[in-house]
Order: sequence, then C-alpha cells, then structure tokens
Amino acid sequence: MMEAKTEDTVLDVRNLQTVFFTNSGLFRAVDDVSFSVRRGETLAIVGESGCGKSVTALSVMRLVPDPPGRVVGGSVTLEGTDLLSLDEAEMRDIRGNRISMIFQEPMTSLNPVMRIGDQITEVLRLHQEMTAKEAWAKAVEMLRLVRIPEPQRRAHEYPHQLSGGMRQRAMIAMALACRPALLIADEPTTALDVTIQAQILALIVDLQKTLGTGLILITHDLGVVAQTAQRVIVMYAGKKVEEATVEDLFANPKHPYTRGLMASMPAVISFGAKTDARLNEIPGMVPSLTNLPPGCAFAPRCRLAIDRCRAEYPPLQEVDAHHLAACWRATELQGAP
Amino acid sequence: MRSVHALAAAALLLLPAYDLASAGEPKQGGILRVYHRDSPGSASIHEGATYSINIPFMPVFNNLVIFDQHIAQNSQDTIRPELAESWAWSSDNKKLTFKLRQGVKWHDGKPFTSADVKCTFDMLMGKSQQKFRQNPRKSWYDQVSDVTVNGDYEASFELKRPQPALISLLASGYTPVYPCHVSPAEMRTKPIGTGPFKFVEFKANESIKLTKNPDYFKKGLPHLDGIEFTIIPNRSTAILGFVSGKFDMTFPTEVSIPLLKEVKSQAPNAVCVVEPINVSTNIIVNSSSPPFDNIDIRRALALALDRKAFVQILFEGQADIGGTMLPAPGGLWAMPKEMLESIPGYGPDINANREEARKLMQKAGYGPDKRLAVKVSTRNIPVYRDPAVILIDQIKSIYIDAELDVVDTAQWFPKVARKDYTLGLNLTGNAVDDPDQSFYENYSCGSERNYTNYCNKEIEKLFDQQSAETDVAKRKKLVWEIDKKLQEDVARPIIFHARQGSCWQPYVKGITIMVNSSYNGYRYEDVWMDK
Amino acid sequence: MFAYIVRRLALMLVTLFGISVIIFVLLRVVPGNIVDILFDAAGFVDPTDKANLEKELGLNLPIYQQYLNWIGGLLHGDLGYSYVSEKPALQEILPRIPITARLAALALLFSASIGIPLGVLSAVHQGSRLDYTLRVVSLSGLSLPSFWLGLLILMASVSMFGSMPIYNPNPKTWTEAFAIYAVPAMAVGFRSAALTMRITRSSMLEILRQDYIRTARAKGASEASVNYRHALKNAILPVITVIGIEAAFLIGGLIVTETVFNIPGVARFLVEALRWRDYPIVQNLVMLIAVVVVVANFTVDMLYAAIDPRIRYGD
Amino acid sequence: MTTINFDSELRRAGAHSTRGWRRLTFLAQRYLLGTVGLVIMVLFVWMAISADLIARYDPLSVDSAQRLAAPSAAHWMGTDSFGRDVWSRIVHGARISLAVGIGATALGSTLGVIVGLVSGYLSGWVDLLFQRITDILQALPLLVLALVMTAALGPSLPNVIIAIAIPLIPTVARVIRANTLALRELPFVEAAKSIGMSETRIALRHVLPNTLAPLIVLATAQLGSTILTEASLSFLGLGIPEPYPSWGRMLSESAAEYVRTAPWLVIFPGVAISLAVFGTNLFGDALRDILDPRQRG
Repeated sequence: MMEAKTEDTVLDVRNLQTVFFTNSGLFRAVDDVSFSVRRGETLAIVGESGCGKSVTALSVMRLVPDPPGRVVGGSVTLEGTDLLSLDEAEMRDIRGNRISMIFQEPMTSLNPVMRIGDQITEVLRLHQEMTAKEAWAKAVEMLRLVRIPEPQRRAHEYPHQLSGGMRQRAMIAMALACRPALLIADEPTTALDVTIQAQILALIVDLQKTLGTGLILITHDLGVVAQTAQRVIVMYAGKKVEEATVEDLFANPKHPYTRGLMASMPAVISFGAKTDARLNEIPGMVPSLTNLPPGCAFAPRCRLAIDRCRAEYPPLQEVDAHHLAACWRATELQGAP
Repeated sequence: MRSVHALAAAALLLLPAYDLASAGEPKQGGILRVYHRDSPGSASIHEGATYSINIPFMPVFNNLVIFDQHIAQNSQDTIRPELAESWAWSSDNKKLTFKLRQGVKWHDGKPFTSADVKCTFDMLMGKSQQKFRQNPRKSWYDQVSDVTVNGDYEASFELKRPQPALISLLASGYTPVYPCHVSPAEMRTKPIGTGPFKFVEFKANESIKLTKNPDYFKKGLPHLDGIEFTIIPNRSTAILGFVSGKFDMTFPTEVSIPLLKEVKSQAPNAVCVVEPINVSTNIIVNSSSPPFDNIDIRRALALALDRKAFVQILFEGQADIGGTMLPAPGGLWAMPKEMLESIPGYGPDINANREEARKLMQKAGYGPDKRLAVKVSTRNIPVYRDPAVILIDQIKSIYIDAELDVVDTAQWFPKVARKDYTLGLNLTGNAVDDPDQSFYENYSCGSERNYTNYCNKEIEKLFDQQSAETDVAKRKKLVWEIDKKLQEDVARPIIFHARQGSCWQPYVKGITIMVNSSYNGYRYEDVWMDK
Repeated sequence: MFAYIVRRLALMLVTLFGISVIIFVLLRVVPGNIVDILFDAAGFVDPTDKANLEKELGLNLPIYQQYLNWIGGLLHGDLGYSYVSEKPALQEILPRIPITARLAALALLFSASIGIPLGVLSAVHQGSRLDYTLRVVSLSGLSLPSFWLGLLILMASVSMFGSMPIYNPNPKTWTEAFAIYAVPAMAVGFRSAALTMRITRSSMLEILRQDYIRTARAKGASEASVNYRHALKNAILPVITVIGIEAAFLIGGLIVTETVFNIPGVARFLVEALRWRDYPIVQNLVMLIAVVVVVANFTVDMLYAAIDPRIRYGD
Repeated sequence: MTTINFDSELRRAGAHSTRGWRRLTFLAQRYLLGTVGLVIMVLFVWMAISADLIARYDPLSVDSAQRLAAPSAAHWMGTDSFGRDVWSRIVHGARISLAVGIGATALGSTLGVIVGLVSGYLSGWVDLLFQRITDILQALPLLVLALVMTAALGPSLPNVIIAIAIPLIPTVARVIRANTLALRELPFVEAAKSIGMSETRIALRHVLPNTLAPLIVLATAQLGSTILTEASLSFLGLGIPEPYPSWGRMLSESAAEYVRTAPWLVIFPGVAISLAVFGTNLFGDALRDILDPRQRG
C-alpha cells in the first residue's frame, strides 16, 4: 500500500467493510476501503452522494445505525487502539474526546432545547474532570476560539437564535473542545450560504493547524478539496477508486470518474444546494448498490469502458508514486482532464 | 328462589311473622343506610307519582290514617289512626269525620291543627289559592264536595255520594298532611312534616338525609337516629354496594329476580323477600285507527298472549297473572281462577288459543302470506322494553310482524296522548289495592290516564255501582264482573303483575314489605338495627 | 407574542359563543321538555298544568328570547335555576366541580406518571420483547369499554376485600379518602395512560431519528443521557399537547366512571340533567366543560411556549 | 468481531421477498401485530357479512324453555334470559357494531374531508368559518357531544351513528386541511392550475387522493373508538335500542345481573367488543407504520 504506518499516523483504516441489510437486498455501503490520516493532515473524501463517504465516517465513529447497517470487516485503528474491538463504554470515551465529528446540517444537529453553552459543557464534562463552572468557562473560551462574537451572551442562547454559520461555529467549538486527535467534517459547509462557506472552511483549517488535529473532510466539492486537503481519496459505489495527493490528483487524475468530476466542476465554486449537484459531464446515475454490475461499477457510465471493465473489477493499483487508482485503463489517462 | 317465595307466602299468612321470630327489645340509634334507585324530581309527595319520592319522604310525614305498617296486606281492616285519633262515617255514608290528635307539632315547631288538613285537601282538589306545580291524584277526590273543620281538632270530608274506598285512599303513603304555612314550592325542596324523621338535606343525584324527630308525638319512636339514602342510579354499583355492606338495605322493591340471585350468592345472610308491587304490565291498543279498530284483530291479539312465558322469562315464574285487579294472594279484589281462565286468552291451552287467533286474523284478511306489519311503541327503559321484546316474538305466531319502536321518556306520554301508536307497552301502578282507584283512573270515559280512550257507558255505571257499595262481598262480585268484561273487551290487555325483591341485612328489624302496594309501607318509625 | 395571546383569546370567545348557540338550539328543537318528564311518573300530562309550568319556567318565550335571557344572566354570573331542584344552577354545579377536578387531576397524574416513562421505555427498546408487551398491553387497555373496566374493578374489590370504594363526602380515614378518589382515577387514568404511552413512544421514536441525537452520540454521551437528557426533553413537547387534548378525553371517560363509581361529580350530573331535560343545568355544564377544554388547550399552548425555547423567543 | 449470518440478517430485513406470496408472508412477519389485527378484523367482517348463515338461531327469537342455558353443543355461547341464542346475537351484533363503526367513521370522515378540503382549499372567510366549526366541535369531549346528540335525536340506529359521527369531524378536518394546505403549494398542483384545470377538479383529482393515506390511518384508528363510544352510550342508556343486538347493550345490561349466575352473558359480549376494538387498533397501528413513513420505526 501507499504509506507505512508511522508514529505520526492518527487513524488507520484497513479494508473497512460496512453493509446494510435492506428489504431489497444486501447493500455494500463501504467495500474494502483503506486509508490513513496523519497528525495535522487533511484527508478529503470525495464522491457523489450515496457513494459511501458518510457511511465511512460513521463507521469510523461506530455510529452506523444498527439495524440496518453493520461494520462487517476490516479494522479501524486510532492512535494504536483498534476501535472495532472496543466495547460500547470504551468507545464512548473515544467519541467526542479523541475523534469528533461535524455534521452537514447545523440547523438540526444541535439540540433545540439546550443552550449552546450547555451543549459544549456537556462534552467537556463527559470526558474531562471539570466542575460545571470550569466547563462553562471553557465553553465560552471555545466559542471565542471559533470567533463567535460576544461568546458569553451566545453561550446562554438556544440554537434557533443563532444563524446557520454561527451554529456551525458552535458545532466546531463543541467538536474541538476536547482537543481530539481526529476531526471528521462531513460536508460542513454544504448547508451554508456561499459567503459563509469559505469562512467556516478557513476556520476549520486554521484550528486544525493550531491544534495539530488530523482532519477528514468529506465533500463532493472539489474546489474545497483543492483549497484545504493534502491528500484525496475518491469513492464510487462504496469503493475507493483513486487516491493521491491533491497536486497529483488535480494534475493527473487516473480514474475516468475523477476526471468526470473535475470536468463538471464549475469555474466558480458555488454549491449552495443541500444535495450534491448533478454532474453534467457524467451521464447516467449512481448505480443501485444492491444490484451492482459484475465488473467495474462505473463502467455503465464510462465513455472509456471496454469489455474487460464490464467483466472484471479492476484492482486498486499504484499507477504513479503515491497515486492509486482502480481502472483497467488508468495508465492510458494522462494530464488534466 | 322458590324458598324465598315460599317464605314470603308464609309471611303473608302469619302476617307479622317477622316480629315474632326476631322478638327482642328494639335497640336505639344508628343511621339506616339505603341506596336510592334514582334522584327524585322533588321532595313533595303530593306532586309526585312515583315511589322514588314516597320511599325517602314518607318518614317525614303523617297521614290522617295509615295502613298498619306491619301488616303486609293493606285493606280497610288494617287502617290505623295517625294524625286522626278516630274517624266515623255519617249514617248516609256521605260524610267522614276525623277527630284529630292534639299537641302535635310540625318540624318547625308550629302546632298541627285542622286548618292544615283543610289546606292540604283543598289544594289537592284544586280549590285553594296556592297551587301544586302538578297534581297527579286530583281525581281521587272527585267525589269529595268539601272539607270542613269544626274547631282546631276536627275535620270532615263531605261526599257527593257514598264512597267507602275514600278511607283507603287517605291511608296511602301518597296522602300525607302538609302544613298550611309552608308553600308548595318550599315543600318541593325542604319538606316539613310531623313525621318520625325530619328532613335534613336533599342533594340531587347524591343523597337524601333524614334525622330523628325527638319531638315525635309517638313516644319512644323512632328508634333510628336517622336515615340516609345514597342515590345510585347504576344498578350494578348499587347491588355491589349492598353486598359489600355499604348499605343496610336495598331500595325497596327494586331488586329484580336475577339480581336477587346475585345478591344471595354474594351475601347469603341478607334477608330478601319477593312481593307483588301492584304494578301491571299491559298493552295499550289504539282502537281508534286501523288495524286495531277491528275487534277481531284485538281479540286475536289477546288470544295470542302466552302470559306464562312472560312470567317465566322476566320473573323466573315469580309474577302473577290476572285481570286489572292484583291477583291473590296479595290482591284483595282478584277474580277466582276459574273465572279468570274463562276469559279468552287466559285459558291454559296456548296452542288452541293461538289457533283461534289465527282464524280471527284470517277472517280479518291476514294470513301466512299476508302478514300484518305494526310497531310496538314503548319507552327506552328495560322494564318496558323487555316485555315488548317478548310480545313481538309471541305475536309472530298470529301473522303479525311487529317492530319495536323505543320512545324517549320525554316524548312518551305526549305521543300516547296524540294517539301516535298502534300497540304500546305500558306499566300501570296502583297505589292502593282498591277498584275505585284503578277503574276510574284507567277505564272511565275521559280520564287522563285512560290512554286508549276506552269508553263504555254500561261499564261506567257498574263502576259507580261498585264504588258506592258498602257491602264488601257484594262489591267484590261486581268488581269481578267488571274486570272480566274489561278483559273481554280487550280494553287494555293485562299481561302480568310484577313482583320485585327487597333485601336488607339481617340486623335490620321492623321492615315489612307490603304485598298489594309499593307506595304505602315506608314510615319506618319503628325500624331498628340489632347491632 | 402579546398579539398572539389576544388573538387566541378572541377566538376562544368565538368558539364558546358558537357552542352556547349550538347547545341551546340542540336542546330546544327536540320534542319534549322538563314538563313532560315531571309529568311522566304521573302517567299523563295535564295541558293546563303544563302550560302553567312552561310559563313559570319561561319555556313559552320565543327561543331567541330564552337565549338572550340565559346569556344575559350568564354575563352577570347568574346561571339561572335548576328546573328540577329549583335551586340556583350555580349552587348545584359549584360543589360538584372540586370532586370532578380532584378526580381528573389524579387521573392525569396517573396517566402521565405511568404513560410517559413506559412510552420512553418502549421507544428506547423499540422492537424488543418489552416494547411489544407494552404496546399490546396499552392497546388492550384502549380496547376495554371503560364502564366494563370500572365494574371489573368494583367486583374484584368486593370479592377480594369484601368492600368497595364508594363515594362519601366525609371520608373518615386517609385510606378511605384515598380509595374513594384513587381507584376511580385509576380506572379513567388507565385508558389515558395507555394513550399517553403510545404518543410518548411515537414522539420519542421521531426524536430519536433527529440529527442532534446523532450529535449527542458523537459527543460520547451515554445511551441514558441520549435518551433522557437529549431526547425526552424534546419528545415531551408533543406529549404535553396530548395531555391537553386528553383533558377532553378524560371528561368523556369521567362520565362513565362517575356513573360506575357513583361519584356525584360534574360529569355524571350532566347525564342526569340530560335525562331530566334540566336545560339550565345542561347548558351551563356543557359551557363549563367547553371552557375547561378551551382553557386547557390554551394553557397547553402557553406551556409549550414556556418549555420550547423556539416558541418563547421566536417572533 | 462477531461473525454475521448474512442470510438470516437479510431475511430479517425482508430481502428476497419483493413480490407475491413471499412478500406477503414477509409483511405478515414484519408486522406481526398488524397481521393479527387484520385477521381479527377480517373475522369480524366475515361474521357480519355471513351472519345469516352462521347464526344458528333467530337472534330475536324468544324461548322461555331455553332461558339462561349454559354454553353447549346446541347453544355455543349459551342463551340469555329471554332464551335467545347468544352466539346468534353476537354474530348479528357484529353487523350492528360494524354498521355503527363503519357508518359513523365513514360519515364523520366524509364530512371531515369536505370541511377540511373546502377549508384548506378555498381559504379566506370560508376557511375561517369552517375552522370555527371544527373548533366548536373540538371543544366538546366526544362522549359529551355524542350524549347530547343522542339525547336530542332520540334513540335509534341511524341517530346513534350520527351522534357518534359528528364528533369525529374536527380531527379529520384538521388533518385534511393541513394536508391540503401543504399540497396546494406542490408543483403538480401548480402545474394543473397552469393548464387551466378548475379548482374543484384540482381539489378532487389531485389534492384528495394525496390525502388518502393519512385519512385511512385516521379512519382505522377511529373505527375502534366508535365501537367503544357506542358501548359507553349503551351503558348510559342512550345506545342502540332493542331489538338490534348491540354488544354494548348486551354487556352493560347483563353486567350486573348475571355475572355469577350466567357469566357467559357477560364474557362473550365483553370479549367481542374488546377483541374487535383490539383488532382494529392493532391493524390501525401497523397501517400507520406502513402508510405514514414519518412514523415508521
């Protein structure tokens, strides 16, 4: 594989498999996905909606709703601990403490009947020995850290009194309150106004730098990736189809799907809608995960598909240094799309 | 149940048998707890026509005379003095004079005098300034021309013609003497009497409370400290209350035969009797419009009745079959068995009767292929509805398909008065077991309660003849003849005379349930509790 | 907020006015009135007596006149006189209110204290055997006719203890006082507890699917904290609304229960008054019940606002 | 990590059963309680429909020789104090209960739909007026309203149905109104408007069918409660009068007198009412789960 486990590695995910049991059949939401994140590094996971990005994140958090979902294979190692072997109580000590997560919808992700301050205090008191007073002071400090004006007053307010951007800042404050080793941000800016998006993103990156946190940024927005990430993995239909450094990926995408994504990227990055924008350049739809074709899942939509693509799934291969791709014709693709 | 019945019959023969059996010095004190079946409309006995009022309020009052409270069968021989010390008929039997007791005080301390007697009966006759809100027994005094007083302690009833039955009417629980100085409206809410118990309070739908009258003119009475009626309209709850000992007594004559079994199975020590209540269940037939204007169809109807089946189903055999007058042994005026069975429809061979009925129906143009469709109207109360269900089933056998039409209480009598029915199922209660009361009220031309407008001038003459007859034996003969004629005319076919049970705890002493009236036996002055 | 309250109050008045008209007309379009009932036992209706009585009671007036008389009196606190007892209606109704109120309060307490925890339990353990059992039990509770339940309780109490709780205005002992109110309250409360449980359950399930519950989990909060600290406080809001609606439901249940347990409260009084066609009592009782329901709904909305910060501070 | 049996997990999730019989058996397993409810309901409906066939005696036929007979081969559920066959009365009673249940629910729902649809669709003063009507109806407890209505209308089968139906209007009207308001804004309604469809037609063709699911859920839930309301009215003496064999009256009238001496008179009607209501409630619950995805657990 691409990089050896180093002491710097915060999270190491190997061959993760998460399936959903539905009444239309088995659905492999995450299929044999591996990646790792180093301290202070930003890893972006990119793909259309339904490709398994969010489930990957939830699998790492062990928050996949069961039933119907279940992590069925692989390992998730955080700072040397295998998370999948922990019992629920041990896992709770990790969540919010060593790994935190920011969700897409700041509107609904905060408890409407609890004050902002209380919600931050809660995470502090769960994981750190603190009096209520200390925790509150710390919460206010966190709010100041995420640049919320008048943090003292805001801490006393309820979520609905804050704007969307403010709420997401509060979420970030909550997520970083315990200085986690890893922060997972699942489309943190999608639901926000365009003008706020950049600010929030900048804030996350800034804080990540200051705190040395590893960051997994889940997005469908390649513009965001270009601005913030060091490495990128591209997912399609539950599988990792390409992995590279940001520079490599943008300069020389090796998977037709990645190329399609890039081609459909508008000049100005402006995805304001809540749902992922439809990609004009890629015909067809994401296939139903319960009924995948035998070969490459992307083959039906791929202009370059050959017979082999339809018959045999391409393995993930190192096509360049530190550049992995799963495509029979990866080597034929050169340069920017 | 048979044993209860037998016991009741025995009590009837031995008359005050209960007292001999449980002889002993009456104990003083205690509050008698009785449940009441419903909330009476008012506290004024004169304005009511239901024993829902009589039972709780009779202990508040006294009459001029009263039926002996411990002789189950009311008759002229059992009439005892109460506010009157004695009474006498004039030689022409047209004046009845009462000598009144002196020193009696109303519950508010005012003295009782002959003026109160005059006031009461003037009001009943509708002669006084003050009026009752309603006066259901005005017709009892049709023959009284005037009530006169002679001094403070003598009062006389002047009659238009001899009416020996008058004294019986005066001895009913329905005929208390009211104080002159209290308005009828006050009597409805806060009755004042001279009786053994004083009125304390009447909370509608909740309770009626009476307390001992320490100044009662009968020395040493009453034994009880008071009587408390708890109003429980729901029979299940009421019976459970009695069974669990929350009450010393059920509401008198309110326990049905099946319910009596439940009581006996749960409270085997309870004393229960089943007695006739002198209420007849009858069919009112609208003879003024088709199809029952046809005498043949009316006769067929009378012939189709299987009275034994009614009695079997509704009373497990414990009810009486007779004509208008309450049958023996409870009743005094019932015709002999042979005479009764000679009336069409009363004969023992039901099938033969129905065969004859079918012939009459065919004569009137009906048959198995052309059945007569009618409605049987009755009130939406089980005691009315249940016999109607049986009636409908029975007349199926004579080509009549009847449909039950239940009528809301408030609309029942207006509907009957409008003649807006073909067949109706009705209950007729008789306060006093006397032909005058029942013949005039139910069968005389123009009487308000003659729902069927039956009017037969010949019979009308016989009514007067029996009423004026002072020889009891002769009067009985006349009464039998009238009763038979009424049945043969299908004026208002009588189906049966109901019986009802009353129960009390074994320690309650001095209760006698009357066998030929359910309106007269509730003075309760010498009831006591052995505990 | 102030404008909202004023508007609500105005609408309440409109509703009450509508009810007063409807109930008034409904009672009078039917043939037969108190006079017929009063005469009923006598076995005949004397037309002159009837006319006199109707005049005395004001039943001969044109219907709008009767209505105006009633409403006019009502505004002055004069509820008229009961036709039956001839006492002021207020005097008849007033002493019965605390009885029913006590019963209703106990029943609500019972229903909330049983229904809410069981509902939460059922939702948290959704799909488990416990959930199934609770759902089946609550559904069967809702399937029993309430009078039947009441009678069963009475019969069981008689055959087990040889005694039964029957209303007594002056209970001698604490236990008696408790039995008099608590047993009937449980009989009514059982049904509404079942209802409360079911609503709490579905409300909880709804809340447990919310994003902020996932946030709470991501924080490392324990299941208990997620369920009770985060979910229940949100889930309780619809439950409060339901308890408000249940106030109405309860009054219906109380009619039957007060009859079975022979409690001289307002609800049974209505049945009796209807039987007697005692219009002043029926009218005023129905208005009373309507006021209680309307005020209960209003209170619940206000309570909702008090608990839910979104409403308190929102426009 | 524990091993996972994929097959059994999938079976539990209902895979491999997308159509036909297997789908049905899966649904039956998934909504076990609902299926039980449906079976009970079907049983009662069948009983009501074929009452004339399965009743072994005339339910109204009185027989003084056979009164209070205990259950036996001749009389499966014994006889009542009139000697009437209880089984036959229960079976015919199913008809009455169904008539009351379906009649009242249908009437109440229809009126509710009209009020709700008109109110939600026309808005303006009509809406205001109709909303006040629902307010008024809602301010009176169901039983109070039904009680006053039956007292006013007098006892008869149609009157009892009307009296029970009227109080059902506001709940239905509210749901339909809310739904209509939401639907009005949806693109397909806008589209229908733009091609010049009449308002009434839009309301009936587009809006109404889309409010059907919540309506069905609501109606099923109300079915059980109407049967219970009838029973309560019977207990208060205002239910369906004789001669119709109503379960409520059968139960309330024998509850006092025959608990010990003829318990079958109390048990069978009691079980019939409770079971029928229980069945509709179970079924209604499952239906809500299926038709109202928001509530799906």
